[in-house]
Amino acid sequence: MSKTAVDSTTTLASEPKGRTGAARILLGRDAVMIYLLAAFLVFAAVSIPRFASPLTAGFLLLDVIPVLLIAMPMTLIIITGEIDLSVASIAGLTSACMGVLWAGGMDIGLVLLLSLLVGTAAGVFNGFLIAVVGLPSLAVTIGTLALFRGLALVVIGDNAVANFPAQLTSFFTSKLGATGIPTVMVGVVAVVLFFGILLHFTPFGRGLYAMGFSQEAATFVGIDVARSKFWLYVASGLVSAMAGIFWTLRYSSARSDNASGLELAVIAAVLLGGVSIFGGKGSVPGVIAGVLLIGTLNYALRLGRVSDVVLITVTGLLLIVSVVAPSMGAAIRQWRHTRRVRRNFNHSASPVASA
Amino acid sequence: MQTDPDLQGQPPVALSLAHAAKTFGPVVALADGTIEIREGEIHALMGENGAGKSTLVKILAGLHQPDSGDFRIAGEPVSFRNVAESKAAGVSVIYQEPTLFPDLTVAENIFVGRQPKGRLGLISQGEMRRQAAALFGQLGVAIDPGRVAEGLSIADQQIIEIAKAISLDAKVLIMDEPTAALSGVEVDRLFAVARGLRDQGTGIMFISHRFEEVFALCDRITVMRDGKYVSTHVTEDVSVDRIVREMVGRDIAELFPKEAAEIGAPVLSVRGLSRAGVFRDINLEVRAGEIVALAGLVGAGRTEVARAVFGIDPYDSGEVLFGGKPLKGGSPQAAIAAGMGFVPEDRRKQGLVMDLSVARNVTLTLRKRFARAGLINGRAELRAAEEWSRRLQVKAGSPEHAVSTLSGGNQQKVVLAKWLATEPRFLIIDEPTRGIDVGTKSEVHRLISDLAGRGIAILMISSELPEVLGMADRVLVMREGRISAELSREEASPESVMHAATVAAATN
Amino acid sequence: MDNTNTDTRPAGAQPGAGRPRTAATRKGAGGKDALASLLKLRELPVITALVLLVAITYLNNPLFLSPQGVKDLLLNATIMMILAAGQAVVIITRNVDLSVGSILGLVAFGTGSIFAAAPGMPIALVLLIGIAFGAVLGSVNGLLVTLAKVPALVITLGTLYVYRGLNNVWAGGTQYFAGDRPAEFGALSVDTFLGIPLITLLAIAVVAAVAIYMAGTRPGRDLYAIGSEPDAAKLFGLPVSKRVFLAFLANGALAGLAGVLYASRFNSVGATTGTGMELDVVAAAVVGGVAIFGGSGSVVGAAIGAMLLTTITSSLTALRVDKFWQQAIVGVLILAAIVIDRVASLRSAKKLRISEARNV
Amino acid sequence: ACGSQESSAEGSPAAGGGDQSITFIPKQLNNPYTDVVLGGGKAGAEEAGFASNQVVGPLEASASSQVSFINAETQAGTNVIAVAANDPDAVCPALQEARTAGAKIVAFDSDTNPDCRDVFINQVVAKDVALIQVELIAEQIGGKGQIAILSATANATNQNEWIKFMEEELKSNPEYKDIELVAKVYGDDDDTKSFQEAQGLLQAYPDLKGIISPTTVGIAATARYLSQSEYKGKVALTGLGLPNEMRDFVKDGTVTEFALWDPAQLGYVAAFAGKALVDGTITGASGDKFTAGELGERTVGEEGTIIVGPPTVFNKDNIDDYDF
Ligand SMILES: Nc1ncnc2c1ncn2[C@@H]1O[C@H](COP(=O)(O)OP(=O)(O)OP(=O)(O)O)[C@@H](O)[C@H]1O
Ligand SMILES: Nc1ncnc2c1ncn2[C@@H]1O[C@H](COP(=O)(O)OP(=O)(O)OP(=O)(O)O)[C@@H](O)[C@H]1O
Ligand SMILES: [Mg+2]
Ligand SMILES: [Mg+2]
Repeated sequence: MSKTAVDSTTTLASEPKGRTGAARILLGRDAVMIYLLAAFLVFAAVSIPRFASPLTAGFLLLDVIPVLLIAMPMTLIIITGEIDLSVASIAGLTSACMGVLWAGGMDIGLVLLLSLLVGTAAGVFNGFLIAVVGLPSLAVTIGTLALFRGLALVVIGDNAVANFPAQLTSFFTSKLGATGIPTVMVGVVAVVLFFGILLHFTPFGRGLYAMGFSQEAATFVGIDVARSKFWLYVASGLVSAMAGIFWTLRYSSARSDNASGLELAVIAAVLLGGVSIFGGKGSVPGVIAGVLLIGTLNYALRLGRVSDVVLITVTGLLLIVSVVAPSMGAAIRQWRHTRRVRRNFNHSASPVASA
Repeated sequence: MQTDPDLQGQPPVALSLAHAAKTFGPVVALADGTIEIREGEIHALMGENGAGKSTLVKILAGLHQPDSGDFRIAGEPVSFRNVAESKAAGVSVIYQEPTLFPDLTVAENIFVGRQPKGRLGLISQGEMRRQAAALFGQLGVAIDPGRVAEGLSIADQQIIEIAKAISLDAKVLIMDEPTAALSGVEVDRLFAVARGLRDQGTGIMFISHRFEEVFALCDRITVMRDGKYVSTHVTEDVSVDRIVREMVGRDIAELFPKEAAEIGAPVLSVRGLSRAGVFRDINLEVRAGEIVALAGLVGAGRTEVARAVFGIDPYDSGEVLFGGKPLKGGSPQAAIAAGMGFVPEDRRKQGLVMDLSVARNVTLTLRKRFARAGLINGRAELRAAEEWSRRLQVKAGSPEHAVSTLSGGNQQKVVLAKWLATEPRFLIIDEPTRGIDVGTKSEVHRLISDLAGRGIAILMISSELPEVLGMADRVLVMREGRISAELSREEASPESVMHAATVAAATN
Repeated sequence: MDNTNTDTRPAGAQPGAGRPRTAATRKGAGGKDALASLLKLRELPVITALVLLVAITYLNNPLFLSPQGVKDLLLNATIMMILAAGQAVVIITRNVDLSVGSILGLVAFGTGSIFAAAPGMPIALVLLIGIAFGAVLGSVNGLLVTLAKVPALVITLGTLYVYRGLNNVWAGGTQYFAGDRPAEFGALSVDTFLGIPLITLLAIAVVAAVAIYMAGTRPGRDLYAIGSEPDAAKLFGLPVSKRVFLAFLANGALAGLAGVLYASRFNSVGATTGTGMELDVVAAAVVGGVAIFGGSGSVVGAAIGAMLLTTITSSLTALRVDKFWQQAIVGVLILAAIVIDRVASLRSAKKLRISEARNV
Repeated sequence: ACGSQESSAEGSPAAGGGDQSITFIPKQLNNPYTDVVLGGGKAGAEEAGFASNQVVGPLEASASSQVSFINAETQAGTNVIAVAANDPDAVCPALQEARTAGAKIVAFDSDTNPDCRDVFINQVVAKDVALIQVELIAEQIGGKGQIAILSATANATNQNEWIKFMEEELKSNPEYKDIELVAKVYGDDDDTKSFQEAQGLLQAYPDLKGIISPTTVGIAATARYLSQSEYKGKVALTGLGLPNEMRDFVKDGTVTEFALWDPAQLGYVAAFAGKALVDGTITGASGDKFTAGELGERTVGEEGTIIVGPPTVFNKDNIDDYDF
């Protein structure tokens, strides 16, 4: 490497003079979500009786934990331009396995470990079909959505297992002192930090954005597209298993239908959080804001005894507006540009013709 | 063009475009697009790569709306909002890139939107296939009209495009490099068909880089350069040399200053590289400080060779030696680790991640290098990005701006910066100045020359003759997947390169 | 004739030196090809699976194909068939509609409301109203997708929620029961003609009409072209937005029809009718050979896919197989459908490459 | 704050209720049976003197879906939470938390784990419900043949208890020795699913003589299927159903007899039990007594269970006398 043009040490030693890009971050799509969340929190605290209380934090967080957990790998997967619809089924399968293993008299530690392994194996299966065989993720995970849920039914049938160790189940609903924050949030925050750092501060994460925009460009800079995707699905399986375990122990009920339908809620939250379904765009803070916004809305409405009906309608509208608004803006700009150009064109047409 | 006295009193003008302009953001694709096609003539449009021919075609097709200009069909001013309108006005286009529907049958590809109807007003597959077969008969080819288009060779795709266009019975038929992928027999048949159409009064516009074709077929020739109209000639009255001069229009040596550099030991040796159906028995060597140009017509397989060398595509046989050691095939990671870089031809799709910032793009190749304990040091990253942008004089508002906001030339500099930052020993540069304006072009050339001066071995793929002749120490010419000639800087001339690129006899 | 020829590319460029292009490498349409094209039929795997499933079940439990058994099988498939046909139209254009379950629910409840308000309303009119209502809901999807140019997956996920919400707002706790509707309306899903229930006949007619439209008319073929290569479609001058909009509208109309038939067949319609159907419908289309990325597959295939999925349920029960296996089997079927599709396309790609190479 | 107009007019004995509140959380909103129960609950709450009564609940009856509603009620400081549990265990931690915060828990219709509530308002003695259904089916099939059960969800506490009693009775009572219970299937209280389960049963068991469906959604869906099929009049159907939903099927001969208590009374008693708990009149201990409005005095039985009343059997002759 002696003959190369540049001495990298001098390059790296030179003083940074660039902008931090603060403005870009402050006005970005994720930031809007965060402002929206903050605004709604303030509104709820002022207008909904008893909202501003530590109890809220506890209950609300317990409610959003499964979505928040699964949203993390989902964010990364959608950023690469793929999707995973099987997450809730993996959680259900994990729950079913937990129930059967525990009812079978296995040590709880081992039960938890095996359950995580089951989820991971499900992720490996997805990853193999999508990254290695190269099948479309939407179709594959619709298939595994049914398959994993089906396996959950095969494993545990219509039974429910409820007699998990009391210390364990109460740990899962316990709070950190008087803060009202659930103890398990420590673990959740660790997972969130892991994925946040992975996405935003590691070479791997950089690669994911590049892949999302253009797989070809990513290949050209030496990113192993298939391998990255494979690991994302494995991670998704593992985290879905965690969510399944949380679900089981929080409700102290292992059933095959646990967490069913959660996949669409997760995807809605992730998209609302500013992740583009086309891939390439999105951030973990934005997604956290998206998840919390839906969660808070949900909780505030329940506290205000407003029906869930309103909630699902609002969620749907938010989702539509969040994608339609930006492209409507672009479409209007484009239309005005075209109109202007056409006017110019017609204008200039006559003099040229006469020349 | 209206000034040509020979054509006074000739058949009426079928289509005319005057002083059309079209810009894409900072890129001026067309500054003064002017052409006039008469009924019953075949009119060639010639110009270098990037001269704006295809852009002009797309305006005629209604695909692009010009920013200004006068566009008439049969004397009436028109302004098409979309392709359907131009079609309705009798303009039929064969695009440079085939645009087939892979899942539809060949026959259906030809007749989409106007399939023949049978009983009950339903599409008659049989009739459609019969008509398609008849068209193929006219063109003298035997493609099964019932098969799907998926997997057809480029040549067959092109033939289907031609069949599609002539079946439209258009008043004006525009063909953008229809022959680029065709064999001699097919070209001859196409010409016969084109002459037949001309004799029926159709106005035909024909784009090709091959002089012998243009001179054999066309009645008039219009030349474009750098997005501007240059001249129109009656074919009989003009020579190839004159056209070449008008197309290039500048002194090659002045524009592309390759500085002499010390040529060192071989960095890359490729031996007997073959990939079935793509390229065959490629041998080449690039030395430190040397610029080797890979010339040839579009479609000759140059890019494919480069992709295989870099590990993007696999190859069937042969080997790649890098610094004397064999390089693992099929792995860009290995190539990068060894010290290779690749500036691809398609900047937007392959070279850059358009929506990411300049800084991110520059450091994309360096992801691992800035990681401390697995985490990227953002400041060091930004610093490096700025340093490299500065060295290459990238003009960007801020390194945080999306690279899509930059002009083509500056984007290309970002791609170069990205690879230079990896401190490569060998760089493949595919079409270094495609879509770059003339001013920035010479800057990019200076840069490449500079790199060679510092001992980097460079393999440059270029379809622009002046660029090849001006920059290269050695020119390898490819034709149909093989290297057909190796020319030293002294031997290389427009004639010798073109000859090797087009004429079969030159090889063996 | 291997690679002994001078060049390795399919595309010769030199004038004069033509490469032989024998008719042998390109098959013309012939008699033997009828069988070949039957074997290449995308729907073949799903048809085979359906036939096998029915045969095996019948051998084990002859009651499965008793008149009542057949009637039940057909009735079960009816609604899903219509939905899958509609979904196929949308997927063929490289889009997807996740809101069909919600549309069905709204229309089904609307049907209940109509009969509650005007018990004497002619059934044909109710059908038309239901279809129109569905079409309106579908066209909202279509408008958002084509005007705002945002991916259908997101938009229809949004309308999935919004429509469900509207249904809840509208219905609240109200449910309409079979008894609230005229007996003739319910009889549609009881009475048979030649052993086939009337609503199934209606569904078959509709699926056939849609299939003919897709296969035999220009706009229908445009949908395939658009899904196959949207950029080329634009270059070619096809009215892409208009067609895609119509595909969503048609899908909505079909979901509307399914909603009315739902009300005829089942006991109650209310706020939750049709919940969670969306992925089943997409799965049915995929199993039926409709490529998830558009361009290929057929409405008939999707309908048969729907039939297969609904038949599995009955079949497993009739075989007294542990019904817990049912969903897992559905999952395996979907995956098998995708893998078969991929293997087939890889095989044909390889075959083509070899034939091209021989050509050189 | 004080009670609504009607409740003061009724002159409820516990008029000093102040700002006490009760919230009902049914298994699922928009279920006709539930609506009748809640109608009674509302009336009861007003009469008992609650300042506010609310109904909240999930749109789908899954095990975990009730928890966040319980949480919200806990935080809202609701005095009495009346819940019909989808899953006896899943709601437990949340109910415990609510109790810690001072709420009284009344389970109704479907019990929770007994540790997690103060009292459970049961329709009838579980065994009676089971017996009457077995009796009805035995009568309708002439005392012999195969029967099957089509239930709600596999975890529904109430249904499972009845099924357990039915099985025991079929086994132990010599009168039923010729009756064979061949299958138990679950329609999840979903119309479509129940419909298809019924259909599957008949196909899988060609000799089936009768079906018991101890859930209102299930019996209506099964009746709908039978009435449309060749099995109409050949396969007997009984269970628990709402007269309004079953009227047509009884009249057209699909169903001869079925049973149910008055669901409104369930809600009504639940409201008064809640009031008694808040006032301290009862603690939920066995033997506690309170007055349930116009229904008179009720006694808390074993495990905090309060029985509402005997089931009614509906048939062609009396069904028009009822409207719920
Ligand atoms: N075996 C093949 N069958 C069909 N098409 C092929 C085959 N091999 C190459 N092509 C196509 O031929 C075209 C030209 O190939 P390639 O890009 O290598 O040429 P090039 O000389 O680099 O030209 P360019 O100037 O476009 O870079 C490409 O579109 C490629 O996909
Ligand atoms: N959509 C676009 N966006 C930006 N730049 C464009 C676009 N289309 C064309 N250009 C640029 O406009 C210029 C003219 O391109 P055009 O394709 O018309 O050249 P051409 O004469 O057809 O060349 P060739 O002989 O290579 O086909 C090029 O610099 C090209 O990069
Ligand atoms: Mg061009
Ligand atoms: Mg190339």
